[in-house]
Amino acid sequence: MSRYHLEVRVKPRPGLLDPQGKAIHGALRSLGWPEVDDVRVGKAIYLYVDASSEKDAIEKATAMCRKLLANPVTEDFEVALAGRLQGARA
Amino acid sequence: MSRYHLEVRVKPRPGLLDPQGKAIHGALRSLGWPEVDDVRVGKAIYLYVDASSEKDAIEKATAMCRKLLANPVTEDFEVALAGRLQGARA
Amino acid sequence: MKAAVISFPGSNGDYDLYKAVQLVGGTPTFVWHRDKGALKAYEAVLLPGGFSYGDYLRAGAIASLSPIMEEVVAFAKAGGPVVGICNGFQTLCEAHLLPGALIRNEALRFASKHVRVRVERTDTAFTTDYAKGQVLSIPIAHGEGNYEADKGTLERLEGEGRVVFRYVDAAGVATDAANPNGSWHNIAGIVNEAGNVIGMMPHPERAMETIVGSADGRALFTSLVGSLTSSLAGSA
Amino acid sequence: MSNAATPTADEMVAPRPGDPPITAELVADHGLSPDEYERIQRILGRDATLTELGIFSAMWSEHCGYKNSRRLLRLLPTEAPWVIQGPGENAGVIDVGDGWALAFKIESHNHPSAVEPYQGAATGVGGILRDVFTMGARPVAVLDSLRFGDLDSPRVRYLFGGVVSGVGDYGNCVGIPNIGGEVVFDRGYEGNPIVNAMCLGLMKKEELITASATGVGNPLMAVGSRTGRDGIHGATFASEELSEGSDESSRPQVQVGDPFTEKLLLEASLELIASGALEGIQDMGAAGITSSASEMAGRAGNGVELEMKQVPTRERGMTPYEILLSESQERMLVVAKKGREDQVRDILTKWELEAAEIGRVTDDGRFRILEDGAVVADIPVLPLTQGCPTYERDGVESPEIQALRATDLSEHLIPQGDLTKTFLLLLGSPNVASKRWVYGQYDTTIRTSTAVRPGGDAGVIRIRGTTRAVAATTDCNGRFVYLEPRVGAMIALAEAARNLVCVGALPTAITNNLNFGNPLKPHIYYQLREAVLGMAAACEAFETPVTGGNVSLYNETDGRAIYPTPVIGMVGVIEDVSTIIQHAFATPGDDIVLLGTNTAELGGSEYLYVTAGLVAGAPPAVDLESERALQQAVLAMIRAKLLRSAHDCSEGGLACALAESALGDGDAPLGVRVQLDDEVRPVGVLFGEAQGRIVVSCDPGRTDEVLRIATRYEVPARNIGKVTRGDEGFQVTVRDASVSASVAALSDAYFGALPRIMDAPAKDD
Ligand SMILES: Nc1ncnc2c1ncn2[C@@H]1O[C@H](COP(=O)(O)OP(=O)(O)O)[C@@H](O)[C@H]1O
Ligand SMILES: [Mg+2]
Repeated sequence: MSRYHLEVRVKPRPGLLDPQGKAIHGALRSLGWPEVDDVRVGKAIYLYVDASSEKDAIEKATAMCRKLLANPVTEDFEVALAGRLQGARA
Repeated sequence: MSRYHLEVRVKPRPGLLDPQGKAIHGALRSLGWPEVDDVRVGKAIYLYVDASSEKDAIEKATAMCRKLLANPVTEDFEVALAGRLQGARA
Repeated sequence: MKAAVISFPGSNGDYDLYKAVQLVGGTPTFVWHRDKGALKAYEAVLLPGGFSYGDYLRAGAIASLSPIMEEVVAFAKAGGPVVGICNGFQTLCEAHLLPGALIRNEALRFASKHVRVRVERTDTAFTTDYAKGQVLSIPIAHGEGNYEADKGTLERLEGEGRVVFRYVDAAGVATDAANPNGSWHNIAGIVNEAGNVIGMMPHPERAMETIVGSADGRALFTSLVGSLTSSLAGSA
Repeated sequence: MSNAATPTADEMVAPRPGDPPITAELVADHGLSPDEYERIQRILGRDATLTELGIFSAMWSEHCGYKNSRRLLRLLPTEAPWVIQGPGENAGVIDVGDGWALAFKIESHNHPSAVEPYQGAATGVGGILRDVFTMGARPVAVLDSLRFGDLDSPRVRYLFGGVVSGVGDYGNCVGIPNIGGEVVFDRGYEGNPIVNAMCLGLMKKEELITASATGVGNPLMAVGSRTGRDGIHGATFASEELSEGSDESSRPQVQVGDPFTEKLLLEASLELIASGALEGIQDMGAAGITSSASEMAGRAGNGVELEMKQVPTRERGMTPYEILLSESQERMLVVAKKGREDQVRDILTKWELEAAEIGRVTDDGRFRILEDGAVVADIPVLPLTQGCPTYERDGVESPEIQALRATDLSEHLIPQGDLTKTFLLLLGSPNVASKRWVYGQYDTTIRTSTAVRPGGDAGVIRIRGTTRAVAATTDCNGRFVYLEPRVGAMIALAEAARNLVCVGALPTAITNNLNFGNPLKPHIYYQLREAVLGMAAACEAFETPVTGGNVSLYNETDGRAIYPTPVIGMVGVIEDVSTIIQHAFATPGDDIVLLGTNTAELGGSEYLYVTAGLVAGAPPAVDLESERALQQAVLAMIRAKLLRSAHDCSEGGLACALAESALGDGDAPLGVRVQLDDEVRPVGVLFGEAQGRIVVSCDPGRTDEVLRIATRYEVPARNIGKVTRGDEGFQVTVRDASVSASVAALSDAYFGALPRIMDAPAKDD
């Protein structure tokens, strides 16, 4: 068994109202970024899981999403091994 | 100018209590996943931005994080071009 | 009426619900979410407002997977009356006893005030003591009461007349200004297909006595008591 | 340290490997003076270890040790037959009749809120709730008293918005209604917001429990959240001035609140107290385990011994220093009765909380800390908890403020342009305007006992099963205190008392929060002393003893102090809930009666701030005896059920008070027709903030009786006009000058002001 660091992203389904995304979009535009076209806000959930393999870890996390982490009525999800994103950091 | 799809992740700073993560951790364990070691919850913000280059897009998003999207006192952030994560999807 | 008031960790409206049942002559009992085989003895099941599990992740999500919810589902499937108020409504949606979801209020702020809601139906077990079209003053207090569902579900709800309460203005009109949270079609409360499970965001249990500002919620509880009595009489 | 007293050999307590030597710098970094450190050396008979230095620095901070305020606080009256618990416990307790007791207390979270407004305010509410439920009382209401800079700054809007959602989210989640508070905007608070939260809790008298570690051998248990590295040194931090760049360095000191855990702790604590398995219980607030354990030991005259390895931590490798000083939220320390540990554990398990036995009560009067059995700190309890040096300083009034007070304001009595325009400007100024934008985010109806919600003069909570209710308000006009501290403090009490009597409550007791600048500066110390003296005098006059409070000093940025702001949290008792009235006019045709006297005083008024940007002049005169008479007269009228409404005149003066009564909660506004013939300049009559005035309304058939009662109490009173229908408009005339506007214009100014500012899209100005 090893410890895997997974990342789950939960995102409002396309077409569904995203009040938070809308508000942030408005705020960014009035702060001087008219080039922002659209904003959607979801969740990033980081899981530290003991599993026998990468595949096993991802399967487990997927099951957790189906059961709890995402609401199929309003949200889509993705699961992956966590890695540093390419790009800038704080 | 092209349209870039960016992804920002905002995560509670290490050492700070993450009550959401704690509650989700507890729920996952009692739902039959004792192998979950820890859970942290952040935000995933998806931005669609017009920019002259990838670099320009990322710089803009980084500035947005500094100004609005992340709270430097409690959160760290990462910015990247959005790509599909490797792994399972809903 | 023997009513089970379910308490989840973080429920805080359970006490008010308990008092409301007592005020209309019913017999309430607190049932802890871990209690097993607890619901058999009751005629009605009430899910209170509050912040079950802090409403962390999504309002009502963790509570919907609590041990007691399997029994609530069975109770509802067997036709027993189930009332979910505020967090209880959110929990019923998460448990798929009611369709749709309650997302963040459009203004992104917690909304606490007395609102007006119009009674759309009086033929449910929960509304017989109201008049159709009656406008009630009832408090809301929620951050996630914005009712959303996919288009098909929404059309079905309206088509089947399953919207029980709607936010309206003083004149009884469902305007945008009277909508406190952005809910689709000003929806404040709905029932399931069978009509025995109701979910609503406003708090009738907080509108039981004029000293606290309104007694307009009382009829919801008297309706429930009345319909249980008449259905007992019917089956006898 | 070079000037150390010769250490007596005490091999038992050795520095931990890696601890830095105690140097003058390290001592200074801990906020202790060289003299204070010498005193510590004398107490220990040797040098302190780092762990011990941390413990002393926390306990001898202003926050825990009241170095600069204790001697002044002794001047406050604290006794009355109805006081069950005065200052010194987690919260004060008074008898409110029919076997019920009310626990209440106010507390500040100014510095944390300046750094992180949402979490700072949220954890402030969390702390004050714990102070109340650890007395055995169930929290039934919260109030919040807030001060910010002017709203034209984006930073201020950010702080204000964050604080309000922090206060709201926390209280809403735990399920405690908010019943009132205040919000003030003035450049005097730029950079140093004030966030004070007050909580009221009810209990049966016999349910009272105190925080003391009695019973040698009894186990101490840590309950609730795990201990993390957050907020370490918060207590010292709360007592230091903020300076440029403190945003950076204070980052790790932010604590995150978990209201869900708090709700579980609340239920578990009340169940534990009811079970009888506890000797004592205390919140781990400022200075965490250190203050809770040592104070509980101190109150019982006992000692405690704690093993750091037993404390559940959130992170690995925490040192005793970190564990002892952590201010992680939602933790409690309980002293269980020996043999009943399992019962305690069962109750906590039911509420899904952790409990760990971390030590025991000893008989040697020492505060002893072990790490894996090795003693890392060993301090006599009483010198630690009560031996904090206290200082009485020289206070001298600043000449600038003297000059400011002497400012001649007579030119401001001449209206600048149209009176009605000025009136609407004033009614829509953020200080006068409706705070619905604020309390609309607070649950006010949960627990179904709120008889008067925010928006009026005072909040009211009924006591189920009785005809009684308790009322509460927070008040302080910092401008008045700034201009003349003693008078300003008396006004704060007078206003609080007026607010209570306006709903029909008898003022009964107060808690207070002294928010001041750096007391080492003579002009600040002067403000502090004068304010305390004013408070003491008014408490005596109104028979409202002080049962507790909180001191927040060093509220300064770059050497500039806030206005001295002694916030008064006053509670009152209503014997018959059927007599409760509110501030809104009820029926067209009712008479409007003014109690009290209009004057030409404009010092420190909102009118002056809005029209001239000035904070100057002498605050309005206050006469404690006539205030007392006014309170008694209004109570007599309300008890005789003669009144339909009552509302006191405060910010914005008589004109704004009349408008507020006309508008009510905005649902069904009424009009007003008032005619005044005072021989005082109209600006003074309309907008002056003369004290001792209350506007009441009554059925015309009752007016004579109302006036007779006023005469009996020697309160000036006269019928000044009528309540009219909303469509008849608002008109107030003073001799030949008048303000007149439609009710819609009033409503837009009053209710629209804050939403217009706060809901506008963010702009980078
Ligand atoms: N921060 C707040 N939280 C809750 N209620 C508030 C707050 N600020 C103001 N209010 C409500 O608005 C009312 C009016 O406020 P204020 O003008 O300060 O009243 P007063 O002058 O009577 O003290 C208060 O009595 C209170 O009920
Ligand atoms: Mg008032």
